Amino acid sequence: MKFLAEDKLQSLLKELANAAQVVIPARAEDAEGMVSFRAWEPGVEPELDVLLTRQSAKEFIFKQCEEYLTYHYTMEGETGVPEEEEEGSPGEDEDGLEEIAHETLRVEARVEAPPQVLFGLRPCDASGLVQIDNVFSGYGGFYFDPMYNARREATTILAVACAEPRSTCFCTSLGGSPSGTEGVDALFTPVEGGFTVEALTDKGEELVKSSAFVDAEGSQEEAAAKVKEEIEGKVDEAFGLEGVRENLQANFEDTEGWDELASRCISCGTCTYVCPNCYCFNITDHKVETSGERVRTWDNCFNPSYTLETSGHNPRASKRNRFRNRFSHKFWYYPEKYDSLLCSGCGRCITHCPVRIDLREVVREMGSPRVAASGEEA
Amino acid sequence: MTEKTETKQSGDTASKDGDRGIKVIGILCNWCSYAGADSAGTARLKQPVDLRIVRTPCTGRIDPIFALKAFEKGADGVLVSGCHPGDCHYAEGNYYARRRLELLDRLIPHLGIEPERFRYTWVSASESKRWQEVVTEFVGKVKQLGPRERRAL
Amino acid sequence: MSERQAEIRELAKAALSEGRVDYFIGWGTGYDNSQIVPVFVRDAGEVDELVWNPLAQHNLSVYLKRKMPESPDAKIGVCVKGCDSRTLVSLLQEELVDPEQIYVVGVPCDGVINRRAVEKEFSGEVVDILFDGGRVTATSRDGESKEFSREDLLFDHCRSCRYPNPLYQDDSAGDPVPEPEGEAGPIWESLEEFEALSTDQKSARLEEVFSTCIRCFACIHVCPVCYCWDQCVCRSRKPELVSQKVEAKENLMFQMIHMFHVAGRCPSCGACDRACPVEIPLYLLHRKMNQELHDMLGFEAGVDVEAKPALQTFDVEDPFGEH
Amino acid sequence: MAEAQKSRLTFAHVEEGATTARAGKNAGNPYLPEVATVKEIVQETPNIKSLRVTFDDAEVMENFSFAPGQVGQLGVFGVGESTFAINSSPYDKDYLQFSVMKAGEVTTALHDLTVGDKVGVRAPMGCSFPVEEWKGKKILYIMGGIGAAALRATISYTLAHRDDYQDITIIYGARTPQDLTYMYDIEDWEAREDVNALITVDQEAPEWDGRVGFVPAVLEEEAPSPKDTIAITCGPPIMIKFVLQSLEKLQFADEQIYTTLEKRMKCGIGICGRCNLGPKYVCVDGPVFTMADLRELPDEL
Repeated sequence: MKFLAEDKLQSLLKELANAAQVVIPARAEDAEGMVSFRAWEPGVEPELDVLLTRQSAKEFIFKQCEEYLTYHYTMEGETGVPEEEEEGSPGEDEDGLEEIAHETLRVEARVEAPPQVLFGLRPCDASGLVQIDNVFSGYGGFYFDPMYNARREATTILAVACAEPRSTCFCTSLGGSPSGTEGVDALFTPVEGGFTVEALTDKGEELVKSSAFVDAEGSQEEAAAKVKEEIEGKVDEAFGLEGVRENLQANFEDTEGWDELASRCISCGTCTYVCPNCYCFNITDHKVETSGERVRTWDNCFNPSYTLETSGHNPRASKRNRFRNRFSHKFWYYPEKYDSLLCSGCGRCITHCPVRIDLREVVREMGSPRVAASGEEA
Repeated sequence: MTEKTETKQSGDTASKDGDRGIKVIGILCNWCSYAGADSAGTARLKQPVDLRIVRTPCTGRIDPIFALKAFEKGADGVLVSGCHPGDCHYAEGNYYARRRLELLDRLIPHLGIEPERFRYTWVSASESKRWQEVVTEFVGKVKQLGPRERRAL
Repeated sequence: MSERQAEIRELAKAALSEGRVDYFIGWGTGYDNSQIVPVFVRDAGEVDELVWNPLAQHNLSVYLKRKMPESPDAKIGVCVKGCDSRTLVSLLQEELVDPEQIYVVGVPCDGVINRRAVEKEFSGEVVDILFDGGRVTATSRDGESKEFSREDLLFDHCRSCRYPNPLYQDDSAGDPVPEPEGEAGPIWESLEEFEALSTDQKSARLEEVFSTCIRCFACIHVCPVCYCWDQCVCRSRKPELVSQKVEAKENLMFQMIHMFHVAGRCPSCGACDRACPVEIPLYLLHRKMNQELHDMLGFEAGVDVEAKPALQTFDVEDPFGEH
Repeated sequence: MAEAQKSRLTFAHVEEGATTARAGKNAGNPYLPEVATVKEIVQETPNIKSLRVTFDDAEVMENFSFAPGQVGQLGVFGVGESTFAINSSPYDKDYLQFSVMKAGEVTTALHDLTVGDKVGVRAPMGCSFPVEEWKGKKILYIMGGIGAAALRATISYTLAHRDDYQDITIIYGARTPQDLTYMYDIEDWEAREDVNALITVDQEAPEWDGRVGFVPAVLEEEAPSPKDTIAITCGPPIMIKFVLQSLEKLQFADEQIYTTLEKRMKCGIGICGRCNLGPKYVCVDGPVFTMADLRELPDEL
């Protein structure tokens, strides 16, 4: 185990920034003072007192908007000299269609993965990335996503153990921990005067070779163990996992129960966008003149066009069905495919929901056997 | 207009080099201002060539968003013109338009766009001379400001 | 305050037990005592879930807009504050809500407080907020307590509120609060700072602010007068007013669609602003728009059920525009 | 499922070609379409065109193969992609055929194409009909309108291996005679002695001397025995609904009934999330399902 003195943090970040983009949680300078992940610059202090950034760090690996393919059409025999057409007569150029018939086309995939270091994310965020990994790197024999994986492989994850969990934290109910190591390359645990640092992967080992680290003393190791134990106890038990998947399946048709839970939902997408695990995306084309790109953007299951079919039919037309899909995906569909849960218990969906829909309540209600008659908790 | 014709025919010389000229979009009602612009052309009245015209059935059809979209797409100026109030082909379309356009006009500077880059006015079919003046003056002002350095919109 | 709460419960109980409504929407306690959430009460025996305190910021008329009622012909009881009642009036003006289908309990209000502002006074999480007259006591999870004056925590729009008493209601939860004295017209404070910027600075500021937008669409979904739902033009591919690309100008363009759509119907209730997970001051934009509408026409949205929204009508003599 | 498959993949695996069903140089990036050229366009009905396309890369064309029932993502760059069944015969090495009904943005763009235009193709995708398992059985195709596109490759396959199957019956209906696709196939089916082709239209029409009546009615009239029979149906939802009722009446078991589904799709490779039916994705776990499969899944079709 290593130790990083508090006053060595800036020099470590500076050193890392020589070879990679370094991303840290930082407080915005404006009045709102929102804490979010952003690129480190000399002098910017990581904000580690605030437990959770507004959004998770997933956008640095699974970008909200990614142009992954470009294309360019050229006309056969085109010289690149634009025709001098008369302008301002939009009604009269209907017959342009035939001219475009025989074009040539150049298509290029774009995979961008500059090296980066994510410092200061919490174990729940790191664990969220592991769940997304399953989906994007072909767990169970599915497909491999080159854009995501390239960025994932180029990223080093330095997590900082939580100091003071919130009441909305429930990582321990999902098998995680405020000092969890899933998906983490090196774990920093705050102790007196700095952090103890455990390298957990090859990338982590590489990191701790830096001269900023010294070997941890026995007392520091003990202190770290104590910190971990203490914070673990501060996370409330939100629900038991046993039977949740089966009960969600059994309660799928309990429309009354789902309606009741969803009644105050306004059907926006905040919960999915702040979630470190949600990964659904949309693909759209954008073309200007003869060139364009194919873009992948975050999507969410509350978006009406997520499932809307061309015929006008929408398999999930109602708010209730969209709502039900989100929780069923996390605790039933995903587990069935990937043998783990699509939730790491950060609680962001609860605290950022404009009407405070509580995931824990939904799981408690619909993840338990429902009494047909009353449906109410005793 | 289909996707394709749009693609092929929006190719303008100006956008392809860095030292571009200015792009001014005119959104005109079919019955008065478009006809006014047409008759100015027929009368061979000299007018700036930087204006690209979008013809709409009536200013009442114009959503303020059309103008903002033009700015977002890189226009340096947007000129909206229709029938004089009281002369609308559809009786009252331009009365509705007047409120919307006035609101837009007042908000334009707060959206980070110089007020001189937007104007709404009325030109009738017979006012080819007035059209010439309006467009010359407007384009002249936009030219003075030069290409817009885009930030937010 | 607790008197009003008792009134709300009484009125809800009567409406539910007499079968005048299928469900009643009010405010209730969320997952802890510092959180107020919208609650749907379906049984007269459960009216004790209803709560009234200065954290009741949600504009519940959002649940009356098109497609939001769970069953289209349900009879709904709903609580509105003064500001909320104005969005309800806007919906009634457009005949988007059938007055026969709703039972409106007006709740006179002397201002709601900004919970985010409270949270920012602590390093830890606030889990309890108590009210005692003008005093607010907030306690964090680690046991730290702080006292505030309610006045200091009010939302901007509450400070300048001119309609503390609902403008549309079937019954009132208690006596009206005193109407504000002084100027007759609306007050537009807090816009000056932005207005004072140069065009260029405004553009830079908008770019900065809108680059944080994550396009979760909470602002439009929580807006009572933004009701196109699945048909919103911002999701359309043809015409494509906003693309899927997430960048400042697209995000601002999306917000402009919202703003112009609600122009003349938005009373600046601030719901969009409060819902925004990245704290974009949307409310200021909407207030600016309303200020201009007021200057143009002396118009205020959502004050008169019989009136038409400003942009859905005209006056031949409108005093602007070239001639 | 083998343990090895359960774990996550890395770039190294992909370079070995472990992940993608797609052939050629673009293996490894399942999002990158192969560029193909439209070689021929067949106007099947007033609103359905069949596009016959070939990959521009000769090696890809040479190595391309698919199983009957599999689909592909066909797209126009600048507009987008949509999922279509590959409906050329699996033995046809000259081209891939997709039939497109004009409905939305992408299909309109596909209809606007002319011979020589470029398209993007990601194929094959999804699972296929278990035509091997069906050997020795009677095959009953029940299709309506554009639904024929999803079964055409399978019909071709079973006809190419005619001796492996017992009776083959094709019930195909459309609203009007003009809406019947693949007239060239129909002529062939009707000419063959070893195929029982029942072609029907919903209403009497001028110059139509064939059968008149809805597909489920024709099915009940024909009353095929469920013994040793596989029924495969595809068509508009309303037709499927009544066909299933008729099959139940005829005492077909759920395991004997196959269908192929469609949903809104984007990635086509089981990642983007939207085409789920409970825990199954139509794009990778489907599009082919038995009725028995579907009964196990949440009803969100």
